[in-house]
Amino acid sequence: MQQRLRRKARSLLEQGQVDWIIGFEPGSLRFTTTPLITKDKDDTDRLVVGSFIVNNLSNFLIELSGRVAIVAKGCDSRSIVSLIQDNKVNREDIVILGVPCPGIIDLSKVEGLVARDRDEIDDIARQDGVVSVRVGGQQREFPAGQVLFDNCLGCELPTPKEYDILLGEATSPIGEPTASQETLARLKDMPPDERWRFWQQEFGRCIRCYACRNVCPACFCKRCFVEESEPQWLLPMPRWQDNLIFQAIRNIHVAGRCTDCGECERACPVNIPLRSLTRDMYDIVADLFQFKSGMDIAAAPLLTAYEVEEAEDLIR
Amino acid sequence: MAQDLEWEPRLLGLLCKWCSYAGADLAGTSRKKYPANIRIIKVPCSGRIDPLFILKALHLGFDGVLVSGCHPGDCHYQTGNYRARRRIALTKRFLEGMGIDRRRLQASWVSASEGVKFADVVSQVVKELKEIGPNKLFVGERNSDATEAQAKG
Amino acid sequence: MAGSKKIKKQDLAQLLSQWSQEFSLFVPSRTSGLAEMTEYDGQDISFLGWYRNTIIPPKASFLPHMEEMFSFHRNKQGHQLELPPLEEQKRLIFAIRPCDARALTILDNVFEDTYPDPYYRGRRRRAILVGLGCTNPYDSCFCTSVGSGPSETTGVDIMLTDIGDELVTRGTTKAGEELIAGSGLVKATKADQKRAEQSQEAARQKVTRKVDTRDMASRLQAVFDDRDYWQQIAAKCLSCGICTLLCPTCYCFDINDEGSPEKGTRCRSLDSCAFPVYTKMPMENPRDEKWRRVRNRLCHKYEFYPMLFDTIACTGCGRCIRLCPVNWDITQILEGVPELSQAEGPK
Amino acid sequence: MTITDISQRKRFLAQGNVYLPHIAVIERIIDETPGIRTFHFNFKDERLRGEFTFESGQFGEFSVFGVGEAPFCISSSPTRQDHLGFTVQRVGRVTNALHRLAVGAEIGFRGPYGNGFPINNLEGKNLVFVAGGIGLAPLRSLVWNVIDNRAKYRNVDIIYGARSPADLCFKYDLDSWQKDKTVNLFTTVDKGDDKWKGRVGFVPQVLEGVAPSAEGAVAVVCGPPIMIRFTFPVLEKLGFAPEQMLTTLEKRMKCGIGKCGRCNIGNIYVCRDGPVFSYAQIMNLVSSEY
Repeated sequence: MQQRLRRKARSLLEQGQVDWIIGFEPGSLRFTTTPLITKDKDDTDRLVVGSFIVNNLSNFLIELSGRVAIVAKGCDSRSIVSLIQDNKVNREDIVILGVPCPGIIDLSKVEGLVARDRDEIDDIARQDGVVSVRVGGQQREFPAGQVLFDNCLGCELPTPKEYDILLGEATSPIGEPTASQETLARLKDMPPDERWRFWQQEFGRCIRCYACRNVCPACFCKRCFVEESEPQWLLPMPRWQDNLIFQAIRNIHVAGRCTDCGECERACPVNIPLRSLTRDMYDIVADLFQFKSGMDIAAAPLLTAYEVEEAEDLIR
Repeated sequence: MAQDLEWEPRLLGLLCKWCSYAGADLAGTSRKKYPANIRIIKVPCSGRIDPLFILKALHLGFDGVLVSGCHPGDCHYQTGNYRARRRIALTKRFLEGMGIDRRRLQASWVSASEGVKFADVVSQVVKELKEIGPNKLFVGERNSDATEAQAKG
Repeated sequence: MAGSKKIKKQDLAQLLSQWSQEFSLFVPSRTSGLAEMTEYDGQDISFLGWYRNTIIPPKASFLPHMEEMFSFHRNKQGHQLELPPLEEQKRLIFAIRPCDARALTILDNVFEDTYPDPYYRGRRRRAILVGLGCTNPYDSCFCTSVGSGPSETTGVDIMLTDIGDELVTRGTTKAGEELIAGSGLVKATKADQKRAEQSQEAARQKVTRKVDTRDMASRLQAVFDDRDYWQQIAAKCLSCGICTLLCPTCYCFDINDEGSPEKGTRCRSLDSCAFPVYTKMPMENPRDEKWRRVRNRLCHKYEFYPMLFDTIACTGCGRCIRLCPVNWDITQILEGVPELSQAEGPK
Repeated sequence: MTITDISQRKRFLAQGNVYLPHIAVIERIIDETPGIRTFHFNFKDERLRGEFTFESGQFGEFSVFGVGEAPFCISSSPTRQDHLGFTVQRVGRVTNALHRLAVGAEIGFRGPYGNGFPINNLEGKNLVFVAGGIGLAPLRSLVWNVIDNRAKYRNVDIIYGARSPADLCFKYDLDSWQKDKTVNLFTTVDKGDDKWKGRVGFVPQVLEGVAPSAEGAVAVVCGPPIMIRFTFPVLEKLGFAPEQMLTTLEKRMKCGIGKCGRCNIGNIYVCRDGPVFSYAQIMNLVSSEY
């Protein structure tokens, strides 16, 4: 798949079909990849795919001008579709290089399981449903369901539906939706007061680095409400109240665009379980409006559309 | 405890100027009695309401927020209230998921001629807010100052 | 310099309890997977097992993410200002890593310069830093490339070296020596000291990430105006604040009022040069473009700050590399800054 | 880069804390244009009233409590100690709040900060002041300073312009400078109206027409960035060397004392090392982000 990707990317650039390639190249740390954004055909030799291509690259589409070929996993393709629905990018300007994805390995889970940091692990290899981890000469095996990102476990679209070139065979979902939302389920069981205290505590840690917002392909506003100064809705300093409101409103603003790709939670340096919010919103949107973000390129964006009769029971 | 007995909920009404605001006016001019707990902000359309307004109101210490617009099909701008409905519905559910009592965010359709309905809605909402008690969601460490000041004002 | 002493790891809890009588004592702790320095609870020294470094740098003890500068209220006489109460107890930061301790000396330059900063200085001057040399540096650490190392003592009052079951302690300042002298530790033997040296050397060898920082200021200056170069470097940056807010040497801050004219506080909070609003003025913004911000961050550390204080404002802790959501690796970027041609020469 | 005596600047710290403002009272409010106001203020602390000094071109951090702080240059002249003044265009959060204040309201003030104009170096020189819009605020301080010590300086030309007659600031100053036979004032607007009988044209063009001699002269330029960019080349054409051109830069200076980081141009902090720079200095800055 990797070879095919490199050949394809090179020829797209060579033939002038695209101006940019967005993909992954090996990262500077063990088991990491990093976004490769290039115009140079020789760079395409560094393109990789695999179990560690974490980033949702669709984020970079709106920054580039010209035609762009982009490597997209299933979830990324949904974000791209969502951007197209919102008229942030033109379908004609993008070449989607679809990558069927059986799930991405969550290094923090592996680290937890073997009680070692990433750089102390010698090797991580995946063979279908089993991930073997070699630490200090010892080989340990884990079912994929234990080491993949939570959002991958509940993945609804492992193989992109919208693509120009599909690199590889379609793959089926992991299908462990319950495991994908354990924190959320735990929260749902709490009384509301306790839930609120939970979030109060979690957002007490927030340092307002805005990584959650900046990695998010659905957060594309040129100017975020949190940066408005007249009126100043929120203080620009990390009080838990302001942190919480920021995140709640961010989630509401991206409702119907958020594909539950999990990037916000992954990027958070202080481990706030943000996916429990995004997932909740995702489910609410599906439940109330039977809408799934980025699944149907012909659908109108959730918050610009309506049905004459819906959600009436919430209104007096 | 004496304070608790005296406590009266503070409700923020975000009312569409084409219907509910006029409805509130009508309730007033026709001397229909309803609780004085509501403070009203006139908005050009219920579709103008960013959920941010709602959370900010709770942050400032309001005990509840009532969003009110035109009945489905009657929007002055054709579709504003339909869009508002989507937004309000998912905001209500989402905030509930975070631990905010669903009764703190209320929505209604009140036309310009429904002064009676407006009074009823406000009475109902205030009654519910009394049941759940004061909003202490954002009280705690520092920001409480702002909330206190608001509560006094 | 007095001779080294040592302490058994199993006796450490006792020593810390003793110290916590005199100091408000901070040790590494981990909650929800977030490692930071928190107040010692009187018993938990499990960090000796897992601690490599914290995510929140110890600078937060001196330059917190947010702090109250003063409060104000209005009465009949007008506005009254009130400074927050001074902390009575001295602070002791235990097991600070050499990179982070040295980073504080970099902050000192800024906060002591011209107009001394009363808040930072107040806390800093009343603190004791007990360093713990690294034995297991991360693969993202590059301290040895920026004039530091895993057992560097700049900034610390006491340096600890892990030799297995015991910690060899050495006072590196007068305050540190006095504290050790009063703590009833036993003398380290020649053999202990030998083992400490070996441990330090071994750690040094483990720092494998290298970057050549010679002539870096001149090299950066030479490419400074090459817009294409910076655009390429900045391409994958997300403009989030992780690398700056969690950098032990970044100090940029913002000042904001909270409350109302009647009653409120003026607060300082950390800010980041990665944010467009950081430099935004009502009419224009000198660093609206991402590449300008990325350039400023890198050049501030490796060109501008050295021009002012003659040292690189980076201690190689590697946090920005480990925590970056897109793996924007400062060492790779530095490696890639073009060498000076013969003609240009070091300036 | 010359930094004027810092210890002199540090004299006015409240309680020794550099971030603690002095409380000052608004004594007078003058509407300059629909969006620009000048505030006269004085300190509540009697002693400070007597002792406070500053130099033309220096700035302060002014605050509205509960809203925030922002930097403004002091627009009054150190030679006229009866009041202190600053001039504010309504553009953001703090400036809006300032515009809502009435006489008698209290504000916070920290300062003075920055280097100010090198007034001693101007002695014995021909002076050319070039200003646009609210850019006259810092220059006005210097102009009055010069007029009050008129014998120390030679020829004085003032070229001032604004977008329209309504946008001209300090009209009362313009009137008195017009009458003052010891200075030459050239006022211009980009676009006139029915009543306007004066010059019409952009400031750099008017400057070119006035064509002051560069011989033994110093030009002091302040205005919107676009005006500054077009003015320097005109001055160069007139024979001014970069050392003979001064300007003051505007940045988002939050702390005012070179710590918060955001006003840097390369290794220079505009708040601490400026805001007054010669064009020669600006040309040598590491970065072109000014």
